[in-house]
Amino acid sequence: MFGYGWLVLIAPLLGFLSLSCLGKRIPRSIAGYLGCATVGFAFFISLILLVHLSVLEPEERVGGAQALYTWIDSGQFHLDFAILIDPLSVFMFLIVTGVGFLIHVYSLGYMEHDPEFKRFFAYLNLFIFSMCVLVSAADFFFLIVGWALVGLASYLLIGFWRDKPSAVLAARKAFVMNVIGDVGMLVAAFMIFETFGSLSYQKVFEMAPTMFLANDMNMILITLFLLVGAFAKSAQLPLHTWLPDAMEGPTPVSALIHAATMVTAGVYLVARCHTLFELAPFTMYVIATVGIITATFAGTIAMVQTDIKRVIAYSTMSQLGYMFLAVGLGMFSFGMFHLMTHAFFKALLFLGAGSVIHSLNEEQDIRKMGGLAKAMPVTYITFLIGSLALAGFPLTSGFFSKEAIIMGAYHSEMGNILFWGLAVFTAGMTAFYTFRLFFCVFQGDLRTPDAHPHESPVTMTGPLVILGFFALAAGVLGPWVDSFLSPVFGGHAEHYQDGFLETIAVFVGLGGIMTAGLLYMVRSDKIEPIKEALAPIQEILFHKYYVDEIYDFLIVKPVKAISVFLEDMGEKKGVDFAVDQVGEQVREVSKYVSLWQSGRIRDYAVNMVAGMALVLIFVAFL
Amino acid sequence: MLFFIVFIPLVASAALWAMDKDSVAPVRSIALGGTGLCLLFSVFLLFGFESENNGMQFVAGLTWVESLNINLKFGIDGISLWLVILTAFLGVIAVIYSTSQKNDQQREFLALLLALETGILGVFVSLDTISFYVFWELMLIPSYFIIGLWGEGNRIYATTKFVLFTLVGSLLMLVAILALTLEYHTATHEWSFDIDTLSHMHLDDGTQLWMFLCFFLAFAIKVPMFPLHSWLPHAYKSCPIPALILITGAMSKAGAYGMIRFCLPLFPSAIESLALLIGACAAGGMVYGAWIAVMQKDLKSLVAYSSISHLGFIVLGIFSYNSQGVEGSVLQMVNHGIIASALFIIVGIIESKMGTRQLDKLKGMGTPMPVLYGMFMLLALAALGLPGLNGFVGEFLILAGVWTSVTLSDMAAIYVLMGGAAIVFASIYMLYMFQGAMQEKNEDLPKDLEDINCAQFGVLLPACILVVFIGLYPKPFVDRIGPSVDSALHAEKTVNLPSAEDASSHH
Amino acid sequence: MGQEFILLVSATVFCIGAFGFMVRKNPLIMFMSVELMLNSVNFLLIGYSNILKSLDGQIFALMIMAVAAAEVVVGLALILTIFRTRHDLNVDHLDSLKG
Amino acid sequence: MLIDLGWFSFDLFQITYDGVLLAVGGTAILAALGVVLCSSPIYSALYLIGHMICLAILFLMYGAEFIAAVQLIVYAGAVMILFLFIIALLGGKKESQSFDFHKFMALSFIGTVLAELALSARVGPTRPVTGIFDEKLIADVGNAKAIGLELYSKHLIPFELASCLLLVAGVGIICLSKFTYKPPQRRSN
Repeated sequence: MFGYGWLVLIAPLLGFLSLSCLGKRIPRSIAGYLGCATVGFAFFISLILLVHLSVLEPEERVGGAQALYTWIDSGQFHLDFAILIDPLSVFMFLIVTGVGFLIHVYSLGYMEHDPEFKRFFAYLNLFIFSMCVLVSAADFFFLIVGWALVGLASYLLIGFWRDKPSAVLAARKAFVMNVIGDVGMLVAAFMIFETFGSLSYQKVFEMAPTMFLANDMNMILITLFLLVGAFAKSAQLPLHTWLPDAMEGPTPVSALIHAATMVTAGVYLVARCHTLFELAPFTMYVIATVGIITATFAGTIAMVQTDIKRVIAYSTMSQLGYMFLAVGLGMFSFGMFHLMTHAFFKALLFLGAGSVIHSLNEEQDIRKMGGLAKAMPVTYITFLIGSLALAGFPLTSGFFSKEAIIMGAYHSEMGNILFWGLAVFTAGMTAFYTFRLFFCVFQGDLRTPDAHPHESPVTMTGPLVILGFFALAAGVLGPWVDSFLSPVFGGHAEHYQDGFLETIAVFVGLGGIMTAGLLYMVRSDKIEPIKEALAPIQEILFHKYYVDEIYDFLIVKPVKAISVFLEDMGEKKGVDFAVDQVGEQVREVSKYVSLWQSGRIRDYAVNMVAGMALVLIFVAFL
Repeated sequence: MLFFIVFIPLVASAALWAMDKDSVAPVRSIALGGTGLCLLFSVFLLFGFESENNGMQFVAGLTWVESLNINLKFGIDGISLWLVILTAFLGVIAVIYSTSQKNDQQREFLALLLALETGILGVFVSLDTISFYVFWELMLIPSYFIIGLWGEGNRIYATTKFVLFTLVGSLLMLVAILALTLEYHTATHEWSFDIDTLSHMHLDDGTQLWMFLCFFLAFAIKVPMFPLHSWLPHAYKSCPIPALILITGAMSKAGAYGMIRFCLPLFPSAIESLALLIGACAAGGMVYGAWIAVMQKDLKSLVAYSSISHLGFIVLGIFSYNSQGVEGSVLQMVNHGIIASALFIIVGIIESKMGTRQLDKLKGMGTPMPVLYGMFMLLALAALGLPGLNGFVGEFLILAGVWTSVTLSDMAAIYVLMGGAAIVFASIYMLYMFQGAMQEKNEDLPKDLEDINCAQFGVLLPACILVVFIGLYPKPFVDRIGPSVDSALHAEKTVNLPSAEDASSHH
Repeated sequence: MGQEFILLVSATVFCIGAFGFMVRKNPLIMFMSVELMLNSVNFLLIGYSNILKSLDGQIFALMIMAVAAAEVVVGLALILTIFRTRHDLNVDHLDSLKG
Repeated sequence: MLIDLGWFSFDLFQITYDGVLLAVGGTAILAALGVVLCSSPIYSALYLIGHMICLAILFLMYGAEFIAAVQLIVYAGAVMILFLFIIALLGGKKESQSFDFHKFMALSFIGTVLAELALSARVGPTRPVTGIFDEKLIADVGNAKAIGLELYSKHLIPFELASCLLLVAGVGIICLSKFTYKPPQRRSN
């Protein structure tokens, strides 16, 4: 039915292969356009798929798995390499290739002066390919393949500036965290295979409701292990520490991978496996709880960070928390909707930040910025749009998606006042830190006098404008998203209307913006004492609750220490020693045995006679 | 055909001894010709091989000792097919790589290398226990001299330990081989050393247990499996890289191959009773090796410890005793052979370029050497089991096999989680290695540092291609392995020992 | 006085010889002890050749004598050489094969 | 010559023969003891000569005239003279004797062996080896010629080998005495 679906995958793959293997033969000028073109082509195909799907009856939209070739056939383990074209995957295709395309274009300008321009585009293409594999996988195996490949691409791009030790470190951290997630997924896949005898989505999702009642132990375990992967990829507590560090990568990468697409894979996973998760309400509750806690946790940290990209990174974590809250509460299409709007406005914010950084010659500290509004009008306006959307300002896209989630946090089946309260509180914080950032960067006076900020080239501002448009207007797509995805989720998510709660949420958001304005626009001495009073809290928040340090102390150091210990005690003093001792002891014993060989003829004679006596005894008596 | 494959390297080796000591070019061309021809023939095997046939193919025999019915009988099935090709392939790589290095006694070195290749190939194709044993020992002798004469560091200690260790195991195996045939003789009053014939013999549980232990010890030492691995780090650290390609790539597989060829069909009940224990050792070895590798500074010993970890996977897969696990193990043997030997080549290249292989003295080689950077990355990723590359296929099948295994069922979940931990550790140490050597900025790099040359590229390229190909399309490999594994797992016991009534009627 | 006599005498002499070889330190006396043992065997052979009515025993005895003569000659030469190099006749001091 | 005393009859010739046999055998044993127990090699050598003469007599009594002669000529004559020469050359130092554990061991083992050998004296006559002991022939040609006939017909090859052995021994001693011997360096440990 969708026989051309594989074109989405093949285009970026070809781009990656040609850029990486034929590196020297492709001129630099073409390389960038080639990278963009492949993704653009993939986006085009995705659009065709969208149209194709839209003209079908809703019932026919699901289940279009397309086997490309038999990957393995071992015992009862049979696996095809198949791609699944259904509304959910096409929805993700659109976001990935669409935002991806814009960011590719943006990178043309951003990375213009980088000596390793081609390698960058090769990696970006690899990422798009991997992400497409992830979302189009028709079974858990290729889900894991895509899952790990995006982790790889993320690793490569975080560590793109390989001369920087901090980037190398951050890349490694991200990869290892992701591998932990992969292993969780792997275990889940084994459990699924053992339980259902198949890894294909279609079979598993068909069999699961008929085989298990809600909260069956099997289902809970499977979903929890899937969740390990999801949490690692989406930087949820406690596997979140890699995401802020991942900002070491080039800014377009942060926009594409660590805001718009890859980190949302966890949400996608939960949405994709909603059949399984719905059978495990316990896990759903875990998801919602972890989601809202992460949202609050990251929001508090974001309030005090000074690195422009880190603020946005923590905000990403926080927004991902919202998405998990949504899917955890069973509002899958809202989660996906927020995923989409978030992809727009967060990519926009990152790209805007990139534009700022670019013009200030790699300066990332917001305390040294300010007053850029005049120098960079396009960036200024688009960034404002992004900030408003993120803060959930009414009628922007973020408002619609976030509002739906906050309402659901109270009204949905598992929702309660605590979820709602934290969600609203976080919304307030979001508004606060977003505008703190905004005001610090664009308002006031320039705090580094020797900088000469300038507007970025059109390759960079163009994507900003387009994304700005979507960040502003994508809110109207909400109902469409819901109806488009409903065949996958088997129904519409209920949109709860509650004017009172809605008003509170809006006002909390506005309050956040106002507070930021008060604190950072109006410089008054009255604020100083408050700041001083809050200094200890700020200290904790600035150090991100010391999670990195705790992990370092609890996990990294012991792992290294045990490794050294094992080599020392296990190898040198253990296994080696034991084996060497066998030899040593033989030698030691032989030292005594060799005394028997005294070298004196008479002793030998005695031995001989003794032997003779023994033989004679043997002959005579036995 | 198989006779050619096995003995061509030996003939070439003999020819090398006959060569003039100083003639470099003819020595190289003979060595290269011998291994190349061997590879050519073994690739032909691929075309003649019937993938549906689960029996032995290309069987060829030669009577050796007639009165005891000992034959020099060769044949391959899906399991040994890939290992033979792998060995022939690695043989060519090793010879190419060693000719690109300076070596005073190249003639002797190459001759021993070729003899080693014959030994390994012979092990993989032997269908007769005695000839298996002979080739098994034949592997040992050249490697003893290679490590002892061309090694580095504490080479005498290393080689002595290696040889003594393996010898203990193989002598136990000889005892078991003879006992096995005696059992057969008691049952049927005929002599046979044929593996196929013997594996149809029914053995009682106690006999199975001790014979299994004898065989298993020999193989476990050769693999080597934790905690019998003590020789490996020393031997690998000392061994010159070209020989290491064969030793790590092919010879260590001989142990695992032996487990599949002997232990699985011959001693099913012993496996059932001991699988949990062996699984615990193997799983422990995975984590142990990986964990130690995390803090290794010497690249060679890092890869050595990572080998211990990966070989733990292989053994675990074998003793999951179901088709996925064993097929995964066979595939992983091939994978590990490719990856580990390629990694060792890279370590060798790094050492020759920088004069050191200590991780804390290496830095930032990626910038002047983009090709090596890319290849190193690909191989490191394959080694850490990145999905889409070959390492993952094997690990996935193995762990899937373990998870669904009947023999390991009590502990399966724990073993799989340990495997997961090993994968996580693998990502840590592989990245330490790759990033430590290739990334960051280094002002002290030699000015004339150049990227790898054509020969080195040519050596690494096939490995890279295979890494990707097996990762993307393992079906042709698994299809050929599958039927043979099934027949090894379900050996029919048709030859019965005399039961109690028969025994009493003899008196 | 049949074969018991022969056996007893020869056994006794043999044992005396062996004893002497074991306890004496002078190589000359040790050689003599060896001669004693050889002679005891000779006696046995001769005695039984008489009892069994066979000449083979005597032939054997002859051979033994030839061998003994050769052995004595070489042995004494060795003793002489050793003495020349070490100026010492105590065999206990000749222990360079000590393990 | 049978002497019949009614209650006790015996063959006088036989008893004399046995008596001589006993006496000579006892002397031989005593001489052997003397060889072993004398502290000075010169006495040992003399005792050994005595022992050999006793044996020669015994050989005679068992009807091996030729061997007896050879015993006297080769052993008591040549070999023992050689011994005496060497003793004269090296000086017949006494050796200090002490009773130590070694001797005790030797004694006990010898005791065991002797006891066992003595036990073997109780066995019955063994099965004769198939030899031709033609008493008529010996009576005709004499012991020496009979041995010669045997030796040069049936046992020719061993005989020649024995002569080879003697030749080798001769060459060997020349080598030993002609070329000086340099002791090798002792191992360091």
